[in-house]
Amino acid sequence: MKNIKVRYFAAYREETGIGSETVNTGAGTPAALFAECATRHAGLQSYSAALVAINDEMSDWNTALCEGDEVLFFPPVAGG
Amino acid sequence: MKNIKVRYFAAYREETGIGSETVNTGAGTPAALFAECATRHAGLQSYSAALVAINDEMSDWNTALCEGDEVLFFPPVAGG
Amino acid sequence: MNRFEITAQAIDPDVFRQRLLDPACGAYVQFDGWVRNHNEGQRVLRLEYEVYEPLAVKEGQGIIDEAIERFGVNNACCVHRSGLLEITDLAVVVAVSSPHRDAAFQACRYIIDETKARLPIWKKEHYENGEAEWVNCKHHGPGSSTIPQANL
Amino acid sequence: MNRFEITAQAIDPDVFRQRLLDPACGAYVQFDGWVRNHNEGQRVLRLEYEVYEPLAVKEGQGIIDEAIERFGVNNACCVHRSGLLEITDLAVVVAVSSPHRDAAFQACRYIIDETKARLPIWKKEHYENGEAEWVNCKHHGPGSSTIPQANL
Repeated sequence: MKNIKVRYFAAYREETGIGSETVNTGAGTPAALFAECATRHAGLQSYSAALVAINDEMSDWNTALCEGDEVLFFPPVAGG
Repeated sequence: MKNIKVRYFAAYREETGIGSETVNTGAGTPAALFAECATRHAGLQSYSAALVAINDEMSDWNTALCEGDEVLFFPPVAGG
Repeated sequence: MNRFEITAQAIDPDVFRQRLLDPACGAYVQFDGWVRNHNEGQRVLRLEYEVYEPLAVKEGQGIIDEAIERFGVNNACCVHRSGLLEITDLAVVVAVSSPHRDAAFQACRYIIDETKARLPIWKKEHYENGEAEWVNCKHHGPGSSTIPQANL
Repeated sequence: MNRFEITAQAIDPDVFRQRLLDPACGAYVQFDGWVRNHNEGQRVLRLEYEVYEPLAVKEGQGIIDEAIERFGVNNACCVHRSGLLEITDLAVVVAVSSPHRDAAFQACRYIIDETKARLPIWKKEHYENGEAEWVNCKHHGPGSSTIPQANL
Protein backbone atom coordinates (compact mmCIF):
# COMPACT_ATOMS: atom_id res chain seq x y z
CA MET A 1 0.00 0.00 0.00
CA LYS A 2 1.25 3.48 -0.95
CA ASN A 3 0.26 7.01 0.02
CA ILE A 4 -0.58 8.96 -3.14
CA LYS A 5 -1.79 12.52 -3.49
CA VAL A 6 -4.49 12.80 -6.16
CA ARG A 7 -5.45 16.11 -7.81
CA TYR A 8 -8.58 16.67 -9.91
CA PHE A 9 -8.89 19.41 -12.56
CA ALA A 10 -11.75 21.15 -14.36
CA ALA A 11 -14.57 18.62 -15.05
CA TYR A 12 -12.91 16.11 -12.69
CA ARG A 13 -12.87 18.63 -9.87
CA GLU A 14 -16.56 19.30 -10.41
CA GLU A 15 -17.46 15.60 -10.78
CA THR A 16 -15.70 14.64 -7.54
CA GLY A 17 -16.51 17.86 -5.71
CA ILE A 18 -12.90 18.10 -4.47
CA GLY A 19 -9.64 19.51 -5.77
CA SER A 20 -7.40 16.92 -4.17
CA GLU A 21 -7.23 14.04 -1.73
CA THR A 22 -4.59 11.77 -0.29
CA VAL A 23 -5.28 8.07 -0.64
CA ASN A 24 -3.68 4.95 0.74
CA THR A 25 -3.92 2.56 -2.16
CA GLY A 26 -2.79 -0.71 -3.61
CA ALA A 27 -3.16 0.59 -7.18
CA GLY A 28 0.05 0.10 -9.12
CA THR A 29 -0.67 2.49 -12.01
CA PRO A 30 -2.63 5.70 -12.67
CA ALA A 31 -5.20 3.63 -14.61
CA ALA A 32 -5.83 1.38 -11.59
CA LEU A 33 -5.86 4.40 -9.29
CA PHE A 34 -8.41 6.17 -11.47
CA ALA A 35 -10.68 3.11 -11.43
CA GLU A 36 -10.38 2.95 -7.65
CA CYS A 37 -11.20 6.65 -7.27
CA ALA A 38 -14.22 6.21 -9.55
CA THR A 39 -15.67 3.66 -7.11
CA ARG A 40 -15.59 6.29 -4.36
CA HIS A 41 -16.65 9.25 -6.56
CA ALA A 42 -19.80 8.18 -8.39
CA GLY A 43 -19.63 11.09 -10.87
CA LEU A 44 -16.03 10.59 -12.01
CA GLN A 45 -16.14 9.94 -15.77
CA SER A 46 -13.68 8.07 -17.93
CA TYR A 47 -13.18 10.37 -20.96
CA SER A 48 -11.50 9.03 -24.06
CA ALA A 49 -9.00 11.89 -24.24
CA ALA A 50 -8.19 12.16 -20.53
CA LEU A 51 -4.52 12.67 -19.62
CA VAL A 52 -2.45 11.99 -16.55
CA ALA A 53 0.64 13.57 -15.04
CA ILE A 54 2.82 12.38 -12.17
CA ASN A 55 4.81 14.91 -10.13
CA ASP A 56 4.28 17.63 -12.77
CA GLU A 57 5.46 15.47 -15.67
CA MET A 58 3.07 14.28 -18.37
CA SER A 59 2.84 10.56 -17.88
CA ASP A 60 1.34 7.32 -19.11
CA TRP A 61 -1.67 5.52 -17.64
CA ASN A 62 0.48 2.45 -17.10
CA THR A 63 3.48 4.00 -15.36
CA ALA A 64 4.32 2.38 -12.02
CA LEU A 65 3.31 4.50 -9.03
CA CYS A 66 5.71 5.14 -6.15
CA GLU A 67 5.15 6.04 -2.52
CA GLY A 68 4.50 9.76 -2.17
CA ASP A 69 3.71 10.42 -5.86
CA GLU A 70 1.35 13.23 -6.76
CA VAL A 71 -1.00 12.07 -9.54
CA LEU A 72 -2.83 14.71 -11.60
CA PHE A 73 -6.00 13.59 -13.40
CA PHE A 74 -6.67 15.80 -16.44
CA PRO A 75 -10.01 15.59 -18.26
CA PRO A 76 -9.75 16.22 -22.06
CA VAL A 77 -7.85 19.48 -22.61
CA ALA A 78 -9.16 22.32 -24.76
CA GLY A 79 -6.71 25.19 -25.00
CA GLY A 80 -6.73 27.80 -27.74
CA MET B 1 -1.16 46.06 -90.39
CA LYS B 2 -2.43 47.29 -87.01
CA ASN B 3 -1.56 50.17 -84.74
CA ILE B 4 -0.69 48.80 -81.29
CA LYS B 5 0.45 50.63 -78.19
CA VAL B 6 3.18 48.72 -76.38
CA ARG B 7 4.11 49.37 -72.74
CA TYR B 8 7.24 48.09 -71.01
CA PHE B 9 7.54 47.55 -67.23
CA ALA B 10 10.39 47.21 -64.75
CA ALA B 11 13.28 45.24 -66.34
CA TYR B 12 11.64 45.62 -69.80
CA ARG B 13 11.49 49.39 -69.40
CA GLU B 14 15.17 49.44 -68.51
CA GLU B 15 16.17 47.01 -71.27
CA THR B 16 14.37 49.00 -73.97
CA GLY B 17 15.06 52.40 -72.44
CA ILE B 18 11.44 53.43 -73.01
CA GLY B 19 8.15 53.13 -71.13
CA SER B 20 5.96 52.83 -74.19
CA GLU B 21 5.82 53.11 -77.97
CA THR B 22 3.20 52.85 -80.66
CA VAL B 23 3.99 50.42 -83.42
CA ASN B 24 2.42 49.63 -86.79
CA THR B 25 2.77 45.89 -87.01
CA GLY B 26 1.73 42.77 -88.84
CA ALA B 27 2.15 40.69 -85.67
CA GLY B 28 -1.03 38.75 -84.92
CA THR B 29 -0.30 37.83 -81.28
CA PRO B 30 1.59 39.23 -78.28
CA ALA B 31 4.21 36.51 -78.80
CA ALA B 32 4.85 37.65 -82.39
CA LEU B 33 4.79 41.29 -81.32
CA PHE B 34 7.33 40.63 -78.56
CA ALA B 35 9.67 38.92 -81.03
CA GLU B 36 9.32 41.87 -83.41
CA CYS B 37 10.04 44.37 -80.63
CA ALA B 38 13.10 42.36 -79.62
CA THR B 39 14.58 42.88 -83.10
CA ARG B 40 14.37 46.65 -82.57
CA HIS B 41 15.42 46.63 -78.89
CA ALA B 42 18.60 44.61 -78.66
CA GLY B 43 18.45 44.31 -74.86
CA LEU B 44 14.87 42.99 -74.61
CA GLN B 45 15.06 39.59 -72.92
CA SER B 46 12.68 36.68 -73.18
CA TYR B 47 12.18 35.56 -69.55
CA SER B 48 10.58 32.23 -68.83
CA ALA B 49 8.03 33.70 -66.43
CA ALA B 50 7.15 36.83 -68.42
CA LEU B 51 3.45 37.77 -68.57
CA VAL B 52 1.35 39.79 -70.94
CA ALA B 53 -1.81 41.88 -70.58
CA ILE B 54 -4.01 43.43 -73.25
CA ASN B 55 -6.09 46.50 -72.41
CA ASP B 56 -5.57 45.98 -68.66
CA GLU B 57 -6.66 42.33 -68.71
CA MET B 58 -4.19 39.52 -68.05
CA SER B 59 -3.90 37.72 -71.36
CA ASP B 60 -2.31 34.89 -73.24
CA TRP B 61 0.72 35.10 -75.51
CA ASN B 62 -1.37 33.65 -78.35
CA THR B 63 -4.42 35.90 -78.13
CA ALA B 64 -5.30 37.61 -81.42
CA LEU B 65 -4.37 41.31 -81.45
CA CYS B 66 -6.84 43.95 -82.65
CA GLU B 67 -6.36 47.44 -84.07
CA GLY B 68 -5.81 49.92 -81.23
CA ASP B 69 -4.97 47.33 -78.54
CA GLU B 70 -2.66 48.32 -75.73
CA VAL B 71 -0.23 45.47 -75.02
CA LEU B 72 1.59 45.39 -71.67
CA PHE B 73 4.80 43.37 -71.46
CA PHE B 74 5.47 42.25 -67.90
CA PRO B 75 8.84 40.74 -66.96
CA PRO B 76 8.63 38.05 -64.21
CA VAL B 77 6.67 39.46 -61.28
CA ALA B 78 7.96 39.43 -57.70
CA GLY B 79 5.44 40.85 -55.28
CA GLY B 80 5.44 40.20 -51.56
CA MET C 1 10.17 37.69 -21.55
CA ASN C 2 9.55 33.98 -21.87
CA ARG C 3 8.60 32.42 -25.17
CA PHE C 4 5.52 30.83 -23.62
CA GLU C 5 3.35 32.54 -21.06
CA ILE C 6 0.03 32.19 -19.31
CA THR C 7 -1.63 35.44 -18.34
CA ALA C 8 -4.80 36.41 -16.47
CA GLN C 9 -4.68 39.88 -18.11
CA ALA C 10 -5.96 40.96 -21.51
CA ILE C 11 -3.41 40.16 -24.24
CA ASP C 12 -2.19 43.04 -26.40
CA PRO C 13 -1.86 41.55 -29.91
CA ASP C 14 0.33 44.38 -31.18
CA VAL C 15 3.47 43.76 -29.11
CA PHE C 16 4.60 40.50 -30.71
CA ARG C 17 5.86 41.61 -34.11
CA GLN C 18 8.22 44.12 -32.52
CA ARG C 19 9.53 41.47 -30.16
CA LEU C 20 10.21 39.05 -33.05
CA LEU C 21 11.43 41.64 -35.57
CA ASP C 22 14.66 40.46 -37.19
CA PRO C 23 16.43 41.96 -40.23
CA ALA C 24 17.21 38.41 -41.41
CA CYS C 25 13.50 37.53 -41.55
CA GLY C 26 11.20 38.15 -44.48
CA ALA C 27 8.13 36.47 -43.01
CA TYR C 28 6.09 37.01 -39.87
CA VAL C 29 2.94 35.00 -39.15
CA GLN C 30 0.63 35.67 -36.22
CA PHE C 31 -2.37 33.61 -35.17
CA ASP C 32 -4.94 35.18 -32.84
CA GLY C 33 -7.54 32.93 -31.22
CA TRP C 34 -10.70 34.93 -30.54
CA VAL C 35 -13.61 33.88 -28.33
CA ARG C 36 -16.36 32.93 -30.80
CA ASN C 37 -20.07 33.46 -30.15
CA HIS C 38 -21.04 29.91 -31.08
CA ASN C 39 -19.83 26.32 -30.83
CA GLU C 40 -21.44 23.19 -32.23
CA GLY C 41 -24.68 25.02 -32.86
CA GLN C 42 -24.96 26.57 -29.39
CA ARG C 43 -24.83 30.29 -28.67
CA VAL C 44 -21.87 31.01 -26.40
CA LEU C 45 -22.05 34.00 -24.03
CA ARG C 46 -18.58 33.84 -22.48
CA LEU C 47 -15.98 31.31 -21.48
CA GLU C 48 -13.61 30.42 -18.75
CA TYR C 49 -10.12 28.95 -19.01
CA GLU C 50 -8.73 26.86 -16.20
CA VAL C 51 -4.98 26.40 -16.52
CA TYR C 52 -2.64 24.21 -14.53
CA GLU C 53 0.15 26.68 -14.93
CA PRO C 54 3.34 24.85 -13.81
CA LEU C 55 2.86 22.11 -16.38
CA ALA C 56 1.27 24.32 -19.08
CA VAL C 57 4.30 26.63 -19.07
CA LYS C 58 6.76 23.74 -19.19
CA GLU C 59 4.93 21.93 -22.00
CA GLY C 60 4.29 25.21 -23.84
CA GLN C 61 7.96 26.10 -23.82
CA GLY C 62 8.68 22.59 -25.13
CA ILE C 63 6.25 23.09 -28.04
CA ILE C 64 7.95 26.36 -29.02
CA ASP C 65 11.38 24.71 -28.89
CA GLU C 66 10.12 21.82 -31.04
CA ALA C 67 8.71 24.24 -33.63
CA ILE C 68 11.94 26.25 -33.85
CA GLU C 69 13.97 23.05 -34.20
CA ARG C 70 11.64 21.27 -36.62
CA PHE C 71 10.88 24.14 -39.01
CA GLY C 72 14.09 26.13 -38.62
CA VAL C 73 12.37 29.42 -37.85
CA ASN C 74 14.30 32.21 -36.15
CA ASN C 75 11.91 32.98 -33.34
CA ALA C 76 8.47 32.10 -31.98
CA CYS C 77 6.33 32.83 -28.97
CA CYS C 78 2.90 32.09 -27.54
CA VAL C 79 0.74 33.66 -24.85
CA HIS C 80 -2.44 32.01 -23.55
CA ARG C 81 -5.14 33.51 -21.34
CA SER C 82 -6.59 32.12 -18.12
CA GLY C 83 -9.78 33.20 -16.39
CA LEU C 84 -13.05 34.60 -17.68
CA LEU C 85 -13.27 35.84 -21.29
CA GLU C 86 -15.99 37.61 -23.25
CA ILE C 87 -16.88 37.20 -26.94
CA THR C 88 -14.16 38.60 -29.26
CA ASP C 89 -11.62 38.62 -26.40
CA LEU C 90 -8.22 37.27 -27.28
CA ALA C 91 -7.68 33.74 -25.91
CA VAL C 92 -4.28 32.98 -27.42
CA VAL C 93 -1.63 34.51 -29.67
CA VAL C 94 1.08 32.59 -31.56
CA ALA C 95 3.77 34.57 -33.42
CA VAL C 96 6.64 33.32 -35.61
CA SER C 97 9.36 35.06 -37.61
CA SER C 98 11.45 33.32 -40.25
CA PRO C 99 13.55 34.11 -43.32
CA HIS C 100 10.92 32.44 -45.54
CA ARG C 101 7.15 32.23 -45.29
CA ASP C 102 6.71 28.48 -45.69
CA ALA C 103 8.46 27.69 -42.41
CA ALA C 104 6.72 30.57 -40.63
CA PHE C 105 3.24 29.30 -41.59
CA GLN C 106 4.08 25.70 -40.68
CA ALA C 107 5.63 26.56 -37.33
CA CYS C 108 2.72 28.83 -36.38
CA ARG C 109 0.23 26.11 -37.26
CA TYR C 110 2.22 23.51 -35.34
CA ILE C 111 2.35 25.62 -32.19
CA ILE C 112 -1.38 26.35 -32.07
CA ASP C 113 -2.30 22.73 -32.89
CA GLU C 114 -0.04 21.31 -30.19
CA THR C 115 -1.11 23.98 -27.69
CA LYS C 116 -4.74 22.93 -28.12
CA ALA C 117 -3.97 19.22 -27.89
CA ARG C 118 -1.30 18.91 -25.21
CA LEU C 119 -1.44 21.67 -22.62
CA PRO C 120 -3.35 21.26 -19.35
CA ILE C 121 -5.85 24.00 -20.22
CA TRP C 122 -9.61 23.53 -19.99
CA LYS C 123 -12.36 25.63 -21.48
CA LYS C 124 -15.81 25.97 -19.99
CA GLU C 125 -18.43 27.47 -22.28
CA HIS C 126 -21.37 29.37 -20.85
CA TYR C 127 -24.43 29.18 -23.08
CA GLU C 128 -27.45 31.37 -23.73
CA ASN C 129 -29.73 28.78 -22.10
CA GLY C 130 -27.92 29.23 -18.77
CA GLU C 131 -25.99 25.97 -18.98
CA ALA C 132 -22.22 25.61 -18.96
CA GLU C 133 -20.08 22.75 -20.21
CA TRP C 134 -16.43 21.78 -20.29
CA VAL C 135 -15.45 21.56 -23.96
CA ASN C 136 -14.41 18.07 -25.15
CA CYS C 137 -16.20 16.44 -22.17
CA LYS C 138 -19.62 16.09 -23.74
CA HIS C 139 -19.06 12.75 -25.40
CA HIS C 140 -17.99 9.93 -23.16
CA GLY C 141 -18.93 6.56 -21.81
CA PRO C 142 -17.27 3.23 -21.15
CA GLY C 143 -16.88 2.44 -24.85
CA SER C 144 -14.89 5.55 -25.62
CA SER C 145 -12.42 5.38 -22.79
CA THR C 146 -8.71 5.17 -23.51
CA ILE C 147 -7.86 4.89 -19.85
CA PRO C 148 -6.79 1.24 -19.79
CA GLN C 149 -8.95 -1.09 -17.74
CA ALA C 150 -6.94 -2.33 -14.79
CA ASN C 151 -7.45 -4.80 -11.96
CA LEU C 152 -7.21 -3.15 -8.57
CA MET D 1 -11.84 50.51 -47.45
CA ASN D 2 -11.11 48.05 -50.24
CA ARG D 3 -10.06 44.52 -49.53
CA PHE D 4 -6.97 44.92 -51.69
CA GLU D 5 -4.89 48.06 -51.77
CA ILE D 6 -1.58 49.37 -53.05
CA THR D 7 -0.01 52.10 -50.96
CA ALA D 8 3.10 54.27 -51.23
CA GLN D 9 2.91 55.01 -47.48
CA ALA D 10 4.23 52.92 -44.58
CA ILE D 11 1.74 50.16 -43.66
CA ASP D 12 0.47 50.07 -40.08
CA PRO D 13 0.24 46.34 -39.23
CA ASP D 14 -2.01 46.92 -36.22
CA VAL D 15 -5.16 48.12 -37.99
CA PHE D 16 -6.18 44.89 -39.69
CA ARG D 17 -7.42 42.75 -36.81
CA GLN D 18 -9.86 45.44 -35.74
CA ARG D 19 -11.15 45.76 -39.29
CA LEU D 20 -11.72 42.00 -39.57
CA LEU D 21 -12.98 41.43 -36.02
CA ASP D 22 -16.15 39.34 -36.07
CA PRO D 23 -17.92 37.70 -33.10
CA ALA D 24 -18.58 34.64 -35.30
CA CYS D 25 -14.84 34.12 -35.88
CA GLY D 26 -12.52 32.16 -33.61
CA ALA D 27 -9.42 32.47 -35.79
CA TYR D 28 -7.43 35.39 -37.15
CA VAL D 29 -4.24 34.88 -39.16
CA GLN D 30 -1.99 37.71 -40.30
CA PHE D 31 1.04 37.44 -42.55
CA ASP D 32 3.52 40.32 -42.62
CA GLY D 33 6.17 40.40 -45.35
CA TRP D 34 9.27 42.20 -44.09
CA VAL D 35 12.15 43.44 -46.19
CA ARG D 36 14.95 40.98 -45.48
CA ASN D 37 18.64 41.91 -45.37
CA HIS D 38 19.72 39.11 -47.70
CA ASN D 39 18.61 37.17 -50.76
CA GLU D 40 20.31 34.23 -52.44
CA GLY D 41 23.52 34.88 -50.56
CA GLN D 42 23.70 38.61 -51.34
CA ARG D 43 23.49 41.39 -48.75
CA VAL D 44 20.47 43.56 -49.55
CA LEU D 45 20.53 47.23 -48.52
CA ARG D 46 17.03 48.29 -49.60
CA LEU D 47 14.48 47.55 -52.28
CA GLU D 48 12.10 49.16 -54.63
CA TYR D 49 8.64 47.98 -55.71
CA GLU D 50 7.26 49.01 -59.06
CA VAL D 51 3.53 48.35 -59.31
CA TYR D 52 1.20 48.62 -62.27
CA GLU D 53 -1.64 49.69 -60.08
CA PRO D 54 -4.79 49.41 -62.25
CA LEU D 55 -4.21 45.74 -62.95
CA ALA D 56 -2.62 44.90 -59.57
CA VAL D 57 -5.70 46.17 -57.74
CA LYS D 58 -8.10 44.32 -60.02
CA GLU D 59 -6.16 41.03 -59.81
CA GLY D 60 -5.57 41.49 -56.08
CA GLN D 61 -9.28 41.91 -55.42
CA GLY D 62 -9.86 38.78 -57.51
CA ILE D 63 -7.41 36.78 -55.37
CA ILE D 64 -9.18 37.86 -52.16
CA ASP D 65 -12.57 36.88 -53.63
CA GLU D 66 -11.20 33.48 -54.67
CA ALA D 67 -9.81 32.86 -51.19
CA ILE D 68 -13.09 33.76 -49.48
CA GLU D 69 -15.02 31.55 -51.88
CA ARG D 70 -12.60 28.62 -51.88
CA PHE D 71 -11.89 28.39 -48.14
CA GLY D 72 -15.16 29.78 -46.81
CA VAL D 73 -13.54 32.38 -44.59
CA ASN D 74 -15.57 35.35 -43.36
CA ASN D 75 -13.25 38.14 -44.35
CA ALA D 76 -9.81 38.82 -45.81
CA CYS D 77 -7.73 41.76 -46.95
CA CYS D 78 -4.31 42.58 -48.34
CA VAL D 79 -2.23 45.75 -48.61
CA HIS D 80 0.98 45.92 -50.66
CA ARG D 81 3.60 48.65 -50.71
CA SER D 82 5.02 50.47 -53.72
CA GLY D 83 8.17 52.59 -53.82
CA LEU D 84 11.43 52.47 -51.89
CA LEU D 85 11.67 50.29 -48.76
CA GLU D 86 14.35 49.82 -46.14
CA ILE D 87 15.32 46.61 -44.29
CA THR D 88 12.58 45.50 -41.81
CA ASP D 89 10.01 47.75 -43.52
CA LEU D 90 6.66 46.13 -44.14
CA ALA D 91 6.20 45.17 -47.82
CA VAL D 92 2.84 43.42 -47.59
CA VAL D 93 0.19 42.39 -45.07
CA VAL D 94 -2.43 39.65 -45.54
CA ALA D 95 -5.13 39.24 -42.89
CA VAL D 96 -7.93 36.65 -42.66
CA SER D 97 -10.68 35.97 -40.11
CA SER D 98 -12.70 32.77 -39.99
CA PRO D 99 -14.78 30.67 -37.59
CA HIS D 100 -12.06 27.97 -37.61
CA ARG D 101 -8.29 28.15 -37.87
CA ASP D 102 -7.74 25.65 -40.65
CA ALA D 103 -9.52 27.79 -43.25
CA ALA D 104 -7.87 30.96 -41.94
CA PHE D 105 -4.36 29.54 -42.35
CA GLN D 106 -5.12 28.14 -45.81
CA ALA D 107 -6.73 31.33 -47.09
CA CYS D 108 -3.88 33.51 -45.78
CA ARG D 109 -1.31 31.27 -47.43
CA TYR D 110 -3.26 31.23 -50.69
CA ILE D 111 -3.50 35.02 -50.82
CA ILE D 112 0.20 35.65 -50.25
CA ASP D 113 1.24 32.89 -52.69
CA GLU D 114 -1.03 34.18 -55.45
CA THR D 115 -0.07 37.79 -54.74
CA LYS D 116 3.58 36.92 -55.29
CA ALA D 117 2.90 34.92 -58.43
CA ARG D 118 0.21 36.83 -60.30
CA LEU D 119 0.23 40.55 -59.57
CA PRO D 120 2.09 43.01 -61.81
CA ILE D 121 4.53 44.00 -59.07
CA TRP D 122 8.29 44.02 -59.51
CA LYS D 123 11.00 44.10 -56.91
CA LYS D 124 14.43 45.60 -57.48
CA GLU D 125 17.04 44.71 -54.89
CA HIS D 126 19.92 47.07 -54.15
CA TYR D 127 23.01 45.21 -52.95
CA GLU D 128 25.96 46.05 -50.77
CA ASN D 129 28.30 45.91 -53.77
CA GLY D 130 26.45 48.83 -55.40
CA GLU D 131 24.58 46.70 -57.93
CA ALA D 132 20.84 46.41 -58.29
CA GLU D 133 18.78 43.66 -59.89
CA TRP D 134 15.16 42.92 -60.67
CA VAL D 135 14.25 39.80 -58.70
CA ASN D 136 13.33 36.76 -60.86
CA CYS D 137 15.10 38.28 -63.90
CA LYS D 138 18.55 36.90 -63.22
CA HIS D 139 18.09 33.56 -64.93
CA HIS D 140 17.03 33.67 -68.54
CA GLY D 141 18.00 32.75 -72.05
CA PRO D 142 16.36 31.31 -75.13
CA GLY D 143 16.07 27.84 -73.63
CA SER D 144 14.04 28.96 -70.67
CA SER D 145 11.56 31.15 -72.48
CA THR D 146 7.88 30.36 -72.30
CA ILE D 147 6.98 33.14 -74.68
CA PRO D 148 5.99 30.99 -77.66
CA GLN D 149 8.18 31.33 -80.72
CA ALA D 150 6.13 32.93 -83.48
CA ASN D 151 6.64 33.76 -87.14
CA LEU D 152 6.28 37.47 -87.83
